Amino acid sequence: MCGFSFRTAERAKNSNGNVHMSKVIRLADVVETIPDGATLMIGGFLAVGAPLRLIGELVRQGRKDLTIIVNDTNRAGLGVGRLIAARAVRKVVASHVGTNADTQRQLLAGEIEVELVPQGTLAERIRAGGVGLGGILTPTGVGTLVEDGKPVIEVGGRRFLLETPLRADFALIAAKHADHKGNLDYALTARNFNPLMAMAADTVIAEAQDIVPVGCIPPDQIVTPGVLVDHLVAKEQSHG
Amino acid sequence: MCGFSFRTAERAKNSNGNVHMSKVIRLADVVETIPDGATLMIGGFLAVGAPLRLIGELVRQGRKDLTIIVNDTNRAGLGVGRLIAARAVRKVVASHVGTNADTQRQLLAGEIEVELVPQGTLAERIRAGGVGLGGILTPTGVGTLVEDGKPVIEVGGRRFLLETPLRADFALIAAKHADHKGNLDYALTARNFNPLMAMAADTVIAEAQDIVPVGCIPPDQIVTPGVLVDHLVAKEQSHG
Amino acid sequence: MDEKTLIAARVAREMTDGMLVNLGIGLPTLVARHLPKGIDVSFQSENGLIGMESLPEAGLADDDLIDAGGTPIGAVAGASAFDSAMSFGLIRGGHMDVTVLGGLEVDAAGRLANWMVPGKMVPGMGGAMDLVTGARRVIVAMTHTAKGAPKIVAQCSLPLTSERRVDLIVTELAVIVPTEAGLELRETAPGVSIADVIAATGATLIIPAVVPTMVI
Amino acid sequence: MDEKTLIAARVAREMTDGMLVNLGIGLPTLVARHLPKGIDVSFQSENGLIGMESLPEAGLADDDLIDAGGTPIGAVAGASAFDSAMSFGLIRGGHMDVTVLGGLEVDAAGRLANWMVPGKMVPGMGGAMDLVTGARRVIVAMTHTAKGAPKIVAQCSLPLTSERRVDLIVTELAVIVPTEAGLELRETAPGVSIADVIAATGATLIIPAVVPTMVI
Repeated sequence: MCGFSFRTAERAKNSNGNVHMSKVIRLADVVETIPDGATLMIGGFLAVGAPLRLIGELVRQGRKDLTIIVNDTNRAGLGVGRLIAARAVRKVVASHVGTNADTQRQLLAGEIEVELVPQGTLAERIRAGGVGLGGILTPTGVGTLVEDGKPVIEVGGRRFLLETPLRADFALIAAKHADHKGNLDYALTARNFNPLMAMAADTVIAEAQDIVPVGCIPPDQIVTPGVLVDHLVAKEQSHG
Repeated sequence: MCGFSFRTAERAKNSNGNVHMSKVIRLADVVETIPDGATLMIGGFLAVGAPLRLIGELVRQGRKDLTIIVNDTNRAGLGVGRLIAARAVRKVVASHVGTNADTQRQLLAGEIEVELVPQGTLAERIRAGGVGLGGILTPTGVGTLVEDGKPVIEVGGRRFLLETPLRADFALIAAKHADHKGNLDYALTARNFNPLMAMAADTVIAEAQDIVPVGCIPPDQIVTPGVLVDHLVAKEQSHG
Repeated sequence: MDEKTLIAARVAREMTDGMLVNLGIGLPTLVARHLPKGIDVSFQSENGLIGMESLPEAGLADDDLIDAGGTPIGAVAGASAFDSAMSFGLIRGGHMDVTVLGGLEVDAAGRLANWMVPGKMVPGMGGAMDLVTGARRVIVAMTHTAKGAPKIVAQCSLPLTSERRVDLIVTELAVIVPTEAGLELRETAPGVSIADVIAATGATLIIPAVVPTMVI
Repeated sequence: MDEKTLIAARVAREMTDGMLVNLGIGLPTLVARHLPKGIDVSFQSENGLIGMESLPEAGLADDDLIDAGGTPIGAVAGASAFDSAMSFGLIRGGHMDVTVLGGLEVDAAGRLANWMVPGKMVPGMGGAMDLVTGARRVIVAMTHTAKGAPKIVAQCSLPLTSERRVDLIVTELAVIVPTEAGLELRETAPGVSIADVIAATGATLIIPAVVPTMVI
C-alpha cells in the first residue's frame, strides 16, 4: 500500500526491540471480553459501515441481554439484525427500526425495549458523550413525543430540548483502513456513526477492511486517531 | 492535478452551455461586499490557516469597526494582527490575545473590547452556531470568571455552563485546495477553526492555496462541502 | 402519468439552481428524475453524502455507498462524504434548502405527522424530525387520501413530526400552501375541480379567487 | 542541570507507554526531550495534531504545521490532523491522559491560576481551562517561587483556571501532590531540605514520615 519506512518500523519497537502497544487481537478473544448485559454502540447505517465480523462473533458466542445503541437494526437477519434475530438484545436505542420485521415484531409484542431518538439528536448525544459535553440544546423534537420528560430551555427566544450525552461500555466500529497504530479512515456512506462512537465508549473495538502499515493513511485523511482505538480485530487467514 | 473528466465539464455548464453557479470572485470585489461594522469569523491559529489575502484586502480598503471572532490575534502586524494594527477592529472574541503586543496595548488602554472564551468552548460555540444547536453544556469554566452571567445546569450530578451559539455575518476562511464547486480540504494544523466557521456565517468566503477541477479532491477527503461556500477568491495573475 | 409521477414532477419544479436538497424515502426519491433542464441541484443523503445520483448500472454498486433507504447509489464528481453529526449539522443548521418528505397526515396548522401509528407501526422518526425542524423549506409530497380517507385533516391524530408549519403540500389533486391563516389551495391538478379537492380534504381550505391548474 | 531541565526531566518520568499527552507552552515543552527510553507517547498539539515532534531541521518547516505556541514542528509517521472542535473533544472528553501546564499560582486546594494578572497581563486562557478541566491527569510544572515570592499559596489571588484539583506539582525544589487533606510533600530535589521547601511555600504542606529525594 505504501513505501516501507525505516523510521516507522523503528518506532514500532521499544528499546528492548519488542514490538509494543500492539492493538491487534483475535476476533474471538476480543469478543470474549464483552459480557452479557453490556451496553454496545455499533456503527453502521442499514449495515453499511457495520462491524459485521464482530456482530457475527457476538451471535456465535451467544451473548445475551445486550443494550445496543445503533442508528437502525438493519434488515431481518442481516448485520445488527442478526443480534435481534438471535434474541441477544434487551434494549435498542435507535432512530429507526422500521426496516427490520423482527424488531417490529418483538417491539409490538413487548419482548424488546426500543428507545427512539431522532437521528440528528442521536448523533449529537453520542458526540456529546465522546467530547465531554453535559448535553446539547436542539430544536428537534420540541412539541412532539420526543419532548416528554426533557427540560425545555429557551435561548434567544427559541425553545430547545436539553438532550443528554450517550456513552457505552463498548463501541464496535468498522473502518475502511486501519494502520498498525489504530488510525482509521472510512469510505463514503460507511462513515456514518463510526467516528462518533469511537469517542463515546470505555473500550473501542475496530474492524477494518484493510490493515496497512503506519504512515499509509496520511494525517489529513485519518478520521479517528489511533489513540481512541483500544483493539483492532486481526485479519484471519482465509481458508478458501 | 487530476485526469480530465468529460462528465465534470458537462456538469459545470447549464443547458444553455454557459458555466453557471460560479463561486469565483475577484479579491477586491468580494471584500467590497463586507461593510464597516460587520461581524467576521476569521480562521487560523497564530496565522497558520488564516485567510491572509482577504485580511490584507480588508486593511487596504480601510474597513473599520469590525467585530472579529478568532482564536487569537496572531502576532503584531501579521495575519489578523494587521487588522489590529490598522485599528480596524472594535471588538475581538478570542481565546488568546497574548501573542500580539498591539492587542494587549489597545486592551489595557480600553481602546478595544476583548471577550475571552476558552478555546474548546469557542470551537463548540461556533460549531453550535453552524449546526443549529441552541447551546451546549460544558464543564470548562465552572467556578471561574468565565461562569459570570451564565446559567449553570446540573446533569447527572455534575455542573455545566450553558454556552450559547456564535454566528457571524461573514466567515473568512483559508483552505489547502478548493475545487470549482467550492469543496475544500485543509492541511495539517491549518485546518483549526476553518471548517467550523464555514458553517456558522451568513456568507462564507474562502481563499485556497490551490484551486483544482471538480473531482480532484476525493469525497472522503473533502472537509467542507462546496454547498457551504458562497464565494471563492480568484487566484490572481502573478506579476513577478 | 400516474399519480406518484405527477406529484414528483410538480415538486421538481420547486427546485432552483444550486440548491441543497434532501429527498425522503419512497415517493420523494422520484423527484430527482424530473428536475427541470439546466438545473443543477445537490442531493444530500442523510447517511453521509452530498452529491448522490442514481446508480448508472447495477454492476457498479459500491458496498460502501447507499442512500438513506438502503439502495446502492452513485456519486457525482465533486461529491463529499461525512459523518452523521456533520450530516445533521447541515440539516439542523439551516444549510438544507429544501427537504421533500412523505406524510401520513398534515393538519390545518400545517403540521406534519409521518413517523408512527401507535400500536401498529413504529418505524421511528429516522431523520424526519431533524429535517422538518431544520430545513429552510419543507415540502410534503403525498397522495391526497389513504384508502379513501383524507390525509389532510383539521388536527393530526398521529404523533407530530415537528410543530413547525411545513411550506408546501403537493398531492395528485392539488398544491396547498399552509399559511398563518390556514391551508390555502394554490393549484389543482389537470382535470381536478376545486370541489374535488375540498371533498377529499379533511380540513378547511382557503380558496383564492383564482386557482390555476398545476403545470407539470 | 538548570532548574527548568530538572523540572522537565522529573515530569517526564510520569509518562508511560501509549499515553496521549498535551504539553503547555514554555517549560512544559521541554518534557518531550526527557522521555524515558522505550516509552512511546503521542503528543497532541491543541491546534489540531496528534503525533507532533520537534522539527529535525529548520529547512524542513512546513507553513501549515506549527505547535500551539507558533513554533514550526514535525509530525511522526501515523500522525493525525483535525479541527479545533475535535481537538478539544479529545481534551474535554477524557481522552487526554496527561496535560503538563505552567502555573502562576497553585493553592492549598490544588487549584491552578495561570491565565491572567488583572490589569497587567491579559493573554487569555487559550486551551488551558479545557485542559485543566478535561485531562485525566493535570501536572503543573513551574518554578517554586517568582522573584522570591511563593507561587504555592493558601488561596489563589489570581483568577482560577479551573476549580478542579490538579494531580501533581513539580518544581525545582519538590514534588507535591494535592490531596483532599491538603498539599502533600512527596519528594525533595537533590540537595534541598524539607525546611527549604516549607520556607519557599506559601501554603501548609503535609509532611509524610519519609520524603525521598527526587530521582531524575
